[in-house]
Amino acid sequence: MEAISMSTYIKRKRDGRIQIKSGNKGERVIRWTIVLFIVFTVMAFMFFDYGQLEIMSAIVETAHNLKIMFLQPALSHFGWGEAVYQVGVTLGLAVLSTVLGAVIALFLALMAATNLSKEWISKTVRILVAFVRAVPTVLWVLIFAIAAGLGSEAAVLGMLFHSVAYLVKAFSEAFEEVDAGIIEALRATGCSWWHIVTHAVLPSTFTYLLSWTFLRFEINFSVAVAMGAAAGAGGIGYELFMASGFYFDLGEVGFITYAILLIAIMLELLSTRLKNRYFAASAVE
Amino acid sequence: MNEQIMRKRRWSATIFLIIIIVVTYLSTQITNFNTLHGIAAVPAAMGWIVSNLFITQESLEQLPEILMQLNETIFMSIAATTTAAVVSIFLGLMGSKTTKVNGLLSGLSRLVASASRNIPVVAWALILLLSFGQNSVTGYLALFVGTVGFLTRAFIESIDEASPSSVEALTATGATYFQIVSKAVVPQSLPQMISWILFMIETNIRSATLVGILTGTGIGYIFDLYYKTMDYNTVALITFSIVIAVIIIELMSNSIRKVIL
Amino acid sequence: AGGSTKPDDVIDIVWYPNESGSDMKSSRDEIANVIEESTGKKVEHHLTTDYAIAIETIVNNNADVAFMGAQGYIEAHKGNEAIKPLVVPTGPSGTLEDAVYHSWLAVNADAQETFKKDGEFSLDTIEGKKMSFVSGFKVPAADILNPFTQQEKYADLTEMDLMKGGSLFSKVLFGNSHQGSAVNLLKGNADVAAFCDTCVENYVEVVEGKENTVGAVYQVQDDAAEPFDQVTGKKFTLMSVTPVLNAPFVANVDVLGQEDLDKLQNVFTSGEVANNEEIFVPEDSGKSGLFFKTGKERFAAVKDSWFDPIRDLSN
Amino acid sequence: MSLLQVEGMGKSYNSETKVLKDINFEVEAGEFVSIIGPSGAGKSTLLRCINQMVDINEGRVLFDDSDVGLLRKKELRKLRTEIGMIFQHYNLVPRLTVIENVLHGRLGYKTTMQGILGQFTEDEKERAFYLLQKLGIGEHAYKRCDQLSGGQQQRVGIARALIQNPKLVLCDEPIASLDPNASKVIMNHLKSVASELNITCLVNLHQVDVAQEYSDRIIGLNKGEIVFDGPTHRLTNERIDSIYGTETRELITV
Amino acid sequence: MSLLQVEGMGKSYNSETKVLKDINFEVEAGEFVSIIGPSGAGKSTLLRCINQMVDINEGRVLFDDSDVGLLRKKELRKLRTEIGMIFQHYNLVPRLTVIENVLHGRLGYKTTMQGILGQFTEDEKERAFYLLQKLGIGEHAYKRCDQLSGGQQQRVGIARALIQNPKLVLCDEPIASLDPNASKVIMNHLKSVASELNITCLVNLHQVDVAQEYSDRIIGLNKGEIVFDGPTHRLTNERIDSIYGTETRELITV
Ligand SMILES: Nc1ncnc2c1ncn2[C@@H]1O[C@H](COP(=O)(O)OP(=O)(O)OP(=O)(O)O)[C@@H](O)[C@H]1O
Ligand SMILES: Nc1ncnc2c1ncn2[C@@H]1O[C@H](COP(=O)(O)OP(=O)(O)OP(=O)(O)O)[C@@H](O)[C@H]1O
Ligand SMILES: [Mg+2]
Ligand SMILES: [Mg+2]
Ligand SMILES: O=P([O-])([O-])[O-]
Repeated sequence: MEAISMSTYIKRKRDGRIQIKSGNKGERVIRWTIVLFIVFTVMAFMFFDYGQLEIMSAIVETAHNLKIMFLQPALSHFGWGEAVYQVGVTLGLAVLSTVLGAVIALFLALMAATNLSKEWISKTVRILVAFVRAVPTVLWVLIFAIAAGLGSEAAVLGMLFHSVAYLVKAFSEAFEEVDAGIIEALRATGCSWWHIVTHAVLPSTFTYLLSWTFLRFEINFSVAVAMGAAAGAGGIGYELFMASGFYFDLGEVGFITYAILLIAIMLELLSTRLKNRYFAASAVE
Repeated sequence: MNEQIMRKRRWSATIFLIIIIVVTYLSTQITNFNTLHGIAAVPAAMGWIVSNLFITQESLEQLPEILMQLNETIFMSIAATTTAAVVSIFLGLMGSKTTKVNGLLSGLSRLVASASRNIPVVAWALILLLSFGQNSVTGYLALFVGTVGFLTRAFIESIDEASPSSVEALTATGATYFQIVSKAVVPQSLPQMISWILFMIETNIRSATLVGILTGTGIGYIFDLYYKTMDYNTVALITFSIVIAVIIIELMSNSIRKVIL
Repeated sequence: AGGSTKPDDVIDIVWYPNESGSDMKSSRDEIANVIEESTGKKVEHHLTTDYAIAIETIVNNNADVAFMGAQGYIEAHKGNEAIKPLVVPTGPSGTLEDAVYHSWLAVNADAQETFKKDGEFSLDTIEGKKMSFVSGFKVPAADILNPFTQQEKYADLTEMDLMKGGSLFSKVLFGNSHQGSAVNLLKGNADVAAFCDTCVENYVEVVEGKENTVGAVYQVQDDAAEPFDQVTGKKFTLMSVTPVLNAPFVANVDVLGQEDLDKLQNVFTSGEVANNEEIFVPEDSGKSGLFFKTGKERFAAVKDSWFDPIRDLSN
Repeated sequence: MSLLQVEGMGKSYNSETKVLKDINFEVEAGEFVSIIGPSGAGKSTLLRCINQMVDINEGRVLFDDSDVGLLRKKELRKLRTEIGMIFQHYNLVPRLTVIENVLHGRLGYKTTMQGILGQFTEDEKERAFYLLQKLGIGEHAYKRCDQLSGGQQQRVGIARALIQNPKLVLCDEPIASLDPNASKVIMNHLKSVASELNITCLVNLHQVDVAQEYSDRIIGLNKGEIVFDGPTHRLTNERIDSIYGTETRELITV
Repeated sequence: MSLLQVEGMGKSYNSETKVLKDINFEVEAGEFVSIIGPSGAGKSTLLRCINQMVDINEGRVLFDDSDVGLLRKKELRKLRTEIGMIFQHYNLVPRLTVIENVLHGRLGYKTTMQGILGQFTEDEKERAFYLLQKLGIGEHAYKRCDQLSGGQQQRVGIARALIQNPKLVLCDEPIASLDPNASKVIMNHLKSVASELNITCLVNLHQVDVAQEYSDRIIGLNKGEIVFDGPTHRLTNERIDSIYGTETRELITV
């Protein structure tokens, strides 16, 4: 056929069939990554220590538990006022670690952004931050709980560590996306470094910083719940831990879960609202 | 009039700042946060860490055991993430504007995602612990549920980002729904999705430590054990192993990301 | 809160997980009242989920007073000389003679035969079983290790091996509190459980044999509070009973100051406190609280050396 | 009988405004017809109604004598394989190779499973190469589409439409995103497709001069109504004015 | 004495290739000089060497008789206030208002603290409005810059440069992103700035015809070397060829 003689560009597989994939590196890496995911998952299921687990009865029991939790939520060990107060404590922990974290992260991120900082400073901050991020938050909180003693200070400090690490990464990436031309233009007028930061970098990235901070606030709320449960940081998480780990009171677990869910969804809606309302322009850009 | 716009902007900035300060102040009150103590605690804590959290020869003897548990935790995180990803792909396809089948399923998938994401992973761990007991499966399931929520949201975004124009083009050639999904949507969003999965594996290893503390499995369990017996040298070793593992996985994910994105 | 070692106008008290439940709230608050009245300072409670945090908090000068186990006190004193015992609740005699509680190893009553050798309970039988401890910190290690380390197979067995499971026990669970450990047993998650008498006496009654003796059978009361409400009517038998010195209130002199320490010791040991029904709850009142009044229980001041028997045990 | 008959077609996306009103025209096999009109006139909508990418509200469209509005799902897919479509923004899958994108045109002929597994026959692949060669982009067959220039991408789009073996090709502003040179290449290709393969072309265009140069016949659309329909030579300046509104002609024909 | 003297200047970003080689020229106060040359010739680099946005490797640049290469940080900031710069992509802060962007030109005169707090004097603000008015965009002073057209944004860029009270303005392809109309407006403004305010202009341009229309003198750059330097009327077609390489002229002057 005419086509064959013409098509000098056709690549064939070993079996003589025409190839249609480009076979580039990206494609191969994707394929291998997926294969590895599957292999590891199968291995994981083989290695699991199932103990004396009876899956069927466990599932039935879970279903039963979930039914009690979500259909008969009740408070038995503390009242409504206390519940609101404990949620407040958890929110408070989240606010403190987020606000302090954002302030500290702002300065560190300026040091970490490659377009605003010297290379070695930026590298140092990045390595430090990568290390801090790699330690699970609960370990930070537990370590601080021992080192700084019980109380909100330990919880806030522990959560702060991670918030800072997370936000430094997010903030510095936002800073790095600032148009190099703008920075050049201000530099050319004879501006100092702080002028460039306050008049070009911050105004250009402000809404991003805010929306990252709010996202972190959402995360910190659930972290605060976790720290209450796993590290005795107080708040609704501690009550959740007591209800499930000490009293085995499913109704109360259910109630607390509803309370957490409610707050979390409210925060999520709020952040979407904020974004759409005030930051819409930024998204388009 | 225009001066007014500027002034109004400055005003709203000031009000915003005041709100933040007030909320922060209220938070210090309700949580009993003592700022001075908080600041003083940092050097004190650092001092404690330096003088207690170091690895000794003796603690190194525990390394094989620690690595075994770390291994279990890593595998658990991977399994939870990949299996959750499979579920999330379907939820994501149903939830995305580009590929949704109908409004009802789309709403349902978003609801499932939102609920499972917003109930914190600790709550899931505690709930599942009651019936599944102290067991890897408990940890696995707790991570699984949270991951489904997160990945579904991420996948919906990735699929929405994949341009609807090629979906339109394939519809016009007479392709079926699943053909369109596999030929137009998946190729465009797969790299993004894999990137999210890698991110979630990292996150889950960290969460697995927390879940392990609560459910008595994997590296979290062994951390808790040594922590509770105040064997801080081994605690340091465990922490260090986790850090190394997380950093290695992060580096690997980053290099994969670099190639595929 | 502390941080510095100067006395301030707040007294921070740390409670173990066992005493952090809401059924002890009235006792905790009453103790706070007593302290506030005698020192004029405000009291802040710190409830915990974890023994180590509780101990380290007072060791690192971040609390003034703690109510902790004898073992915990010894650890704390080792970490910081300034930790001093304040008072210990006495036994029914009203003296320190019987100021002990009992650490139990218990098994389900139905399954007790599997733990007997020649008709007697034998620790040898717990090999390969599922074990529930209170926490990694509270292991009746000496009791269990003794019979086994004599065997060649287990010569190198350490406390840590016990807790990790897999070596002597097929599986180890932690209840996080004495109550939790007992419930692990009664729900069937564990074959053997370690917990103590005073921590569960609010929930169970003896139905067979003499209290605090091997072989005694206890049953969970029908109206037991959580977490025992799920296992009402269940029975367990004691296979080993070890007396343990009563848990002390301890204070950090550096943080609290000697003056307040003396004040507290005075008021705690007073007859007024001994007759305070929120603190020493009459046994037949049906209420729950920190301590029960069966005889002449009261607080008595103790010296550090009083704890020496426990020090000897763990060495 | 005409290949395509549109009878009294009306369309509205919402209840307020009618985007298309009482559209009537016929297209013979092999004709090259351009549709011109101001932005928002309904040109894109008109094309999409023909292959039922959007549902029509009134009237009917007959393609090859069958009423496309009455077709069931499977028949509709069948119909779409016979109508190729070319888009302003090419609408290729950017991460896939050129050849893969071209082969997407065959999906309509496959079962779902065959399509997902990408089981294309050797004949189909050879045909794809033949078309790419003919359109002058054979050498790029294994490149990813996002590495091609706009003009090259549009040729991939044309190949994807042609491999369907369509009877009709609908082109929605195929050259609006291209520079003059590339536009010329694309229009020449479309023209030769129409004449050599005897495929009917229905092309939306913004550029009146291009429409005049290439088409046999022009349809002028304004506010959802056909205001001109006739052979190209009858499109006078006055008629152009009536299509676009008087003032605008200068701007448009520049 | 000339305002600007460039003596034997050489520049390379990496050790392999020299971007600029032995550049020598002088510019008198009030001159309007265009620099033309093919892409990659080093035009942008040349401008950036003058106000030390990049360091030079060889030779020296004298501005107002001081060697810019020897200046310390503070003196360098001072120098930069005397040299305005205008960019192809305007380089405004998009989220801020026009007037805020213009006032950025005064930051070089402020202490760090004054700058951070945005303390501008009334005089400065009035001058900013005066300049905006003169450039015909006074009415947009309170708009955000991303709401302006390209031509308007470039005028904001010019105002930002002028409020510095510069002796010299460096313009790096100020009209390359603009349509012909806007280009004309911008070039006229630049020209009138040069003559009315007696500010020297050094303008990189791609369009030879524009350079010829507006400048007193043209410098031709090719591969980092000056291949032409003379009054505009002496730039013959052959010389243009030698600047751009023979074949390309047609393309460029279109
Ligand atoms: N999916 C849709 N939903 C609602 N309204 C639509 C939709 N698509 C188009 N319209 C509206 O229908 C009208 C006609 O649009 P259409 O895209 O067909 O015009 P057009 O002639 O192709 O314009 P252009 O030259 O800009 O492409 C416009 O008013 C448009 O706003
Ligand atoms: N920051 C840099 N680092 C390394 N090389 C650079 C840098 N900037 C420019 N170059 C190189 O220097 C040479 C000259 O670049 P320059 O931008 O000065 O050219 P130009 O004449 O302005 O070109 P154009 O007309 O495209 O703007 C080019 O080869 C370019 O690749
Ligand atoms: Mg259109
Ligand atoms: Mg340039
Ligand atoms: O209160 P305990 O010390 O017995 O756990």
